Amino acid sequence: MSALLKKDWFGLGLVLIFGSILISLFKPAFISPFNLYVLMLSVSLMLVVAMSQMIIIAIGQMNLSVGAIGGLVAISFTGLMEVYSMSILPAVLIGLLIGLACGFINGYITVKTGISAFIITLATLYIFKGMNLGITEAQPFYEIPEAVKFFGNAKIFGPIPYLVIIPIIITVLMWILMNRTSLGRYMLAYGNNVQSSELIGISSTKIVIYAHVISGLLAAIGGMLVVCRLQLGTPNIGDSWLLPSFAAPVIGGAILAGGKVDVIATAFGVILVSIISQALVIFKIDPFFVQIFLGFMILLAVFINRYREYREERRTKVFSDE
Amino acid sequence: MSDYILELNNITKNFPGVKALDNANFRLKKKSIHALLGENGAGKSTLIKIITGVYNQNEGKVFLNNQEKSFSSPNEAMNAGISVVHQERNLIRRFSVGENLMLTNLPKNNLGLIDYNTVAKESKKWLDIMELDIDPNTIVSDLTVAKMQLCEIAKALSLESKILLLDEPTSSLSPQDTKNLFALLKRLVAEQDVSIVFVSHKLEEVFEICDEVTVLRDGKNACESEQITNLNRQKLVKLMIGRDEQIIKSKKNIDFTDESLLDLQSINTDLGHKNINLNLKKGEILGLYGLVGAGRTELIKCVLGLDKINSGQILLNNKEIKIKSPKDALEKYKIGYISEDRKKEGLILMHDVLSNAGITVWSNLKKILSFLNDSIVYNKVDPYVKQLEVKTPSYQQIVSNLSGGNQQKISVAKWLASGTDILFIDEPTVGIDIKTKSYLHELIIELSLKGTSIILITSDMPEMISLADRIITMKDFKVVGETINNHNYEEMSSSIMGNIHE
Amino acid sequence: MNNKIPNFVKTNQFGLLILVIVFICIFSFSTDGFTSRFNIYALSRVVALDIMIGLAMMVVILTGGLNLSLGALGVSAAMFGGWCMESMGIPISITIILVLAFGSFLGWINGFVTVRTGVHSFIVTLATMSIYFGFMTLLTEAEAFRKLPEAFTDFGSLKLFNKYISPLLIISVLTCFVLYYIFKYTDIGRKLIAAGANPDAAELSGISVDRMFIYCHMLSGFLAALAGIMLTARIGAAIPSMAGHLGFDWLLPAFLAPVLGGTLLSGGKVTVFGTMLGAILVTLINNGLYLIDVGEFWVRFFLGIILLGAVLLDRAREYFTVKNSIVS
Amino acid sequence: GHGVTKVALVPGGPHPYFAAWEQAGLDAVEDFGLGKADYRVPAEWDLSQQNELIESLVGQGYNAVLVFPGDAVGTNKILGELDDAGIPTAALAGCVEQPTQAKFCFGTDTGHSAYLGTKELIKALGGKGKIAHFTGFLVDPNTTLRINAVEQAVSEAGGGVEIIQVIADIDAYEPADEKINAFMAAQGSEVDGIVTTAWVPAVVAAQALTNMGDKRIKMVGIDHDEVVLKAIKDGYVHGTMLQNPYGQGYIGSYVMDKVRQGCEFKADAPWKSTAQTDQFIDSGTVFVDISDVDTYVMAMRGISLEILETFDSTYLNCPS
Ligand SMILES: Nc1ncnc2c1ncn2[C@@H]1O[C@H](COP(=O)(O)OP(=O)(O)OP(=O)(O)O)[C@@H](O)[C@H]1O
Ligand SMILES: Nc1ncnc2c1ncn2[C@@H]1O[C@H](COP(=O)(O)OP(=O)(O)OP(=O)(O)O)[C@@H](O)[C@H]1O
Ligand SMILES: [Mg+2]
Ligand SMILES: [Mg+2]
Repeated sequence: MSALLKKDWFGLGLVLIFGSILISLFKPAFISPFNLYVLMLSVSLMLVVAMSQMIIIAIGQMNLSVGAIGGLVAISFTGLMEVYSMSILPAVLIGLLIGLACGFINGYITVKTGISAFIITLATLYIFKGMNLGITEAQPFYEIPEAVKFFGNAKIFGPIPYLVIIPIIITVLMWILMNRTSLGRYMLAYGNNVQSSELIGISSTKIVIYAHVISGLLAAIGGMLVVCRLQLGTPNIGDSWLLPSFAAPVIGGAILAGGKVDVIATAFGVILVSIISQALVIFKIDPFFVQIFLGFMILLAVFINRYREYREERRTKVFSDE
Repeated sequence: MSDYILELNNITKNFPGVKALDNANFRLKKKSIHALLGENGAGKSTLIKIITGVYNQNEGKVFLNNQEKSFSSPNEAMNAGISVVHQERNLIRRFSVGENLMLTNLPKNNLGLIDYNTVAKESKKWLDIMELDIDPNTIVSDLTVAKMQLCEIAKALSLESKILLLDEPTSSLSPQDTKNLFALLKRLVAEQDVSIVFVSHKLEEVFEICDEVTVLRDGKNACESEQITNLNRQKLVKLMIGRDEQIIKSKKNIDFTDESLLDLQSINTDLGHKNINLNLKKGEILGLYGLVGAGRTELIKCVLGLDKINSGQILLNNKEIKIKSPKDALEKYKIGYISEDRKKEGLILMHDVLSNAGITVWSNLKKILSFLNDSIVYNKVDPYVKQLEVKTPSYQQIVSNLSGGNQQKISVAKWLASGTDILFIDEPTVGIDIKTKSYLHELIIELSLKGTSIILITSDMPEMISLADRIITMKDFKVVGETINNHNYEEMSSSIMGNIHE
Repeated sequence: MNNKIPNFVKTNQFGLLILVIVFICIFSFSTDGFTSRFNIYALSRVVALDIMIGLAMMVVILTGGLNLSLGALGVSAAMFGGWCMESMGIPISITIILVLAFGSFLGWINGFVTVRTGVHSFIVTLATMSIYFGFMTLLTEAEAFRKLPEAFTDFGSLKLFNKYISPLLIISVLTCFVLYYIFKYTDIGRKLIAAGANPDAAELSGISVDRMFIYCHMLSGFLAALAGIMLTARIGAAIPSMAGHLGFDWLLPAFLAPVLGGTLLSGGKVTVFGTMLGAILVTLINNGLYLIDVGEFWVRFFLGIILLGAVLLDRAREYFTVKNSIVS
Repeated sequence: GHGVTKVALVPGGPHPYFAAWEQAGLDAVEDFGLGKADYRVPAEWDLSQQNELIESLVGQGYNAVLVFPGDAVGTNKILGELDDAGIPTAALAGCVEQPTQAKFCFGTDTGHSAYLGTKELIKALGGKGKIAHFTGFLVDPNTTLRINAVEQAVSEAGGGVEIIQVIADIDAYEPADEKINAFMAAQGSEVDGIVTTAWVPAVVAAQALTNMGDKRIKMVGIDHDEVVLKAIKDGYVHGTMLQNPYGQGYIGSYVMDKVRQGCEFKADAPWKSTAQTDQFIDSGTVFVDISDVDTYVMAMRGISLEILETFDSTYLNCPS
């Protein structure tokens, strides 16, 4: 039990359970199958995005370009299918390749120049988003194959959407990566202390590039999943990812300075944010009050979760010392 | 063919503004324990980092088993059979002890995933060899400094390399831990043909286990592979610092019946201190002795208001005071604290020498509208920095670029400058070369003669006995004994150890 | 050898200054409108605001934290100012004081919650961003204040120095000098920096770190409010959407300027003039790209490329100067 | 003696709504002999970016600017400065609030359009039912106008119609998708009609209804996104309130040229009034449902030609 108490996801889990019970007591519609379906959909999309940011937080950096990569891949994916009539599989592969390339660029420049990833990804954010706008001139692509649309909408059993499969697989893989593979452990070690891990013999180049490549791939997957969901490829995909991508891991106890992330707690963070924003709709909060409530709910959730580690967390910085 | 396993010829290494090594030579014989000595900043750690591929030398050659080698990364050195304990702690603080020990070679199961049971088992083996009673699943950040250092050594041993480089491995170990370690090292040399490079500022240790000595002075060789049998302490000191060592003893007459300046009365703390009673007289050096983890540092931190005091009183000049924070302590009560952990708590590594040395005096020096410029600060701190002979190219040098010992001097200098009435000094000479150490000792005595009252925490028994007027022994967060110091090493040490092992 | 290269050349500011000059040259030769009076005047106003926003973020980055609520806070303060002047009829000078106090107060809330709860400033300001902006929208019902005193709005369109420069730029530059003075020549400024660099060491050296962090947040609120007032004067009205939804439009410029300017994201290092030069550089490039007519849809792309080039060049400069300062 | 007219058509930011302006400008150059009529898009949807772009356009020699106001109030300042520099301007597609230096506003009365759309919805519902309103950013003053207009239309319908929920701040696809679907899950069975008064919510709500296969809920959208039009054809969306972007760009460019040639607006010009301005010309707002969704382009063109033909005689006094 005390071991359980120490886990980052435990407090959040409690918040989630009690929160859900409370909401469904007032609004039974909350646990209706359709609502669960909607909840799962929004969770699955954000999950991939949060993981994409989480892995960069693990190595003590930030990736401001997640949304831009997602958007670029989303419109490339749909553009290839609409303009070049490409079939789905090659389009997906090229989409992944673009994500990989974007991530590689981020990682390579960061590690080779020693400039903070924050700055590099701020620049590449403009570059990737700029390419997106330059290519599309702000026009969406509409011609989405039926199979893609189906994947974005269909349910497997009961309220469970197909779309949730990939995010679940990704979450499991991420858990294994961060907890059971040397690569993941080295990433965390690197995030903990760059100098020490270099002295131990961990290669920064490898770690940083891998992390960014994985982040790019996940952002790419996120972008394509959103296309499945929205059934159109708009250039705006990814624009609203930045803050949620940080919020979920941080609510899940991640330390932005690096070296501490928790996959399960991050997933819980995503669910929490989704439930809060859904609750605001379900309770018919006056639109003028929505933002205020949202702010207080986030603070409240974090307070409850953080209470036990309150002193340790006191002066953690956003960025690690370089 | 020579029988040197490791050979460095004419190594030169430049850093911006500093020439850390200047045509230095170093030869390590097989199956020997070779001491690498020198003052702070002499270039010892730099040499070790060149061997292990952390830095590349500007000039000179490295031979390993008579073959020229140049490692471009620590990994390559490790694979070539060199393991190292660096002067700085290099454990991953949020990982478990076991995982840290196995980190470079994490055991995998059939699926290629890390097998944490094996991690625990394997690492336990090395902890046992070190006679360390730590659960491999403990998170490193929960360990004491000493335990961390021991873990780090265990980690180096676990690579089973033939060459072991130890850069001040004993700096925060207790005498007992040090003894155990030495026995182990001797066994490794005898049974497994390991060759060891040993860096330390504690000369007794050097005489205890080393057979050859190389001394660096300002990056140059002061002597090279000298047999230990040809040397004695005086000679060694002279090689290192260019003059003889001065032994200082505090000779004062403290009237212990005087009113005390600072009085702790039955203090109980959140951290577990029980009924602590302590008093400090004016101008006294009060020693706080105890094995690592006795709760001395914690007690001081509670007094400074960083942790909670549950009951009891603190009296200053017989008036009860409540210290809310170190700021309070410094500004209201003129009490200062020199931390034992200079990197984390003592210094702002990324800032320059001047702002580190001046941080405690800013408040006092500020002019109208809180105006303060560099020259005001400089004038105030320069005498102290000079007095401690801090080796730095300029006041604008970033502190993290100074050698460990010089960093320590800065963290002492800033408190000297602040001119407090009461100073808590925690492990002031960890990693400090003997020359500076005697300066520091002189300084501490001089301070107390001028009327500053000092509580001195040190785990270095000789240091304690030469400096303190009165020694209080702590164990398990309790005071277990109090002795007036007669500066006789044998008598005092047996009486203190007697207190501890009662 | 050590003194061959003056210290200033080794700094990031020098690199930025060179870049700014280079871009000014490029744009003046390759475009028609760049040096026109209208364009320079317009540039001076944009730069003024970007500097102020950048400074407001910089002083929180100093603590190793972030202030995501910057835009929301600035707009809230500006709306408060609009309300004071339009609805309450409070004189301009008093309004400005009230607005700055209000901004500092909102900053104080950020700082206080961060320090007292130990929740990360990232999350705290994420939440207060929502809260401030929500209250602002609620209370104003998204109505703009546009009947502001003429003396106030005229100030925003005043043209100085032969009609080349906006007085807003002068305010920003003055603010830079004041901040530079504070950080370089005052006790309190030094303490802010020390607390940001290593809170533990600063605390043990007798600095009240919590108080310093709160000061930083208050200063951030103050500067954001000042930026809000300046923007109000420039637009001639206090508008809820003037920094976009939730004040987001301010965030990227807020990061760009200090980060380009060499402010260390992990805290403990500020470069006031670096931030100023960073803001100037970004604004120049943006303006130049519009003038060169690369096709607006590609403006962002080229902005990114140039930014990347700029930081890489700066790194090369650093490498070069360090290499040349090694003793021989 | 005024030189050639170089018009810049500046939208609020990158957005598909404005795409038609580009061709409209080119056609205007061709048809009316302007020097230039270029579609210039701010790199971001952000008032200061728009201001920066407009400021730089002056440097590039444009001498007339048609602008979709990034903010109904905030854009006025720059319009005033352009006026000082002798550059005529007009608000296109959306209006700026008076007092303003913009010569006129040519576009859609956003409030009125929302009002008409809601009326259509109520008609489709047979005068009673529960409706929801999805709209854009609250801080956009147009959003408040729309919320009020929808309320007014509902109150005029007597007691039969009720607004059960207003969801705002959903001008991005992903939050819109999340909130609209959450709404469908919670209130989908209660609600009878949906009115959307911003582009993104219209697209997302149309998509949601299509995905659910729900033809019971009546929805009236806005604008001409393909998703909305297709949903109308497929019967999932009742109709949409169309605007006339091509006509705005085409006629707007023409009028700017006239103004630069010295034409003045007649003192007795038949301006319309809106909540924001009383120098408004309607570029045409039409409601389109399944019956005319295929032919709306023709209808729009008809409206445009009609406005153009009578424009000189109705609004302008030109020097001979
Ligand atoms: N990364 C660096 N950058 C600049 N100068 C450095 C760097 N590392 C070491 N130095 C300088 O090189 C010299 C030698 O330092 P080194 O750490 O080798 O000394 P040391 O003999 O290990 O001293 P100590 O006993 O204090 O550990 C010192 O003057 C130090 O300031
Ligand atoms: N029984 C114990 N169980 C767990 N942790 C302990 C125990 N005793 C001490 N510690 C920890 O050991 C660390 C060292 O304590 P402290 O620094 O007060 O010892 P000290 O007497 O000052 O020794 P030194 O300064 O020589 O390391 C502290 O972090 C304390 O929390
Ligand atoms: Mg050393
Ligand atoms: Mg201690």
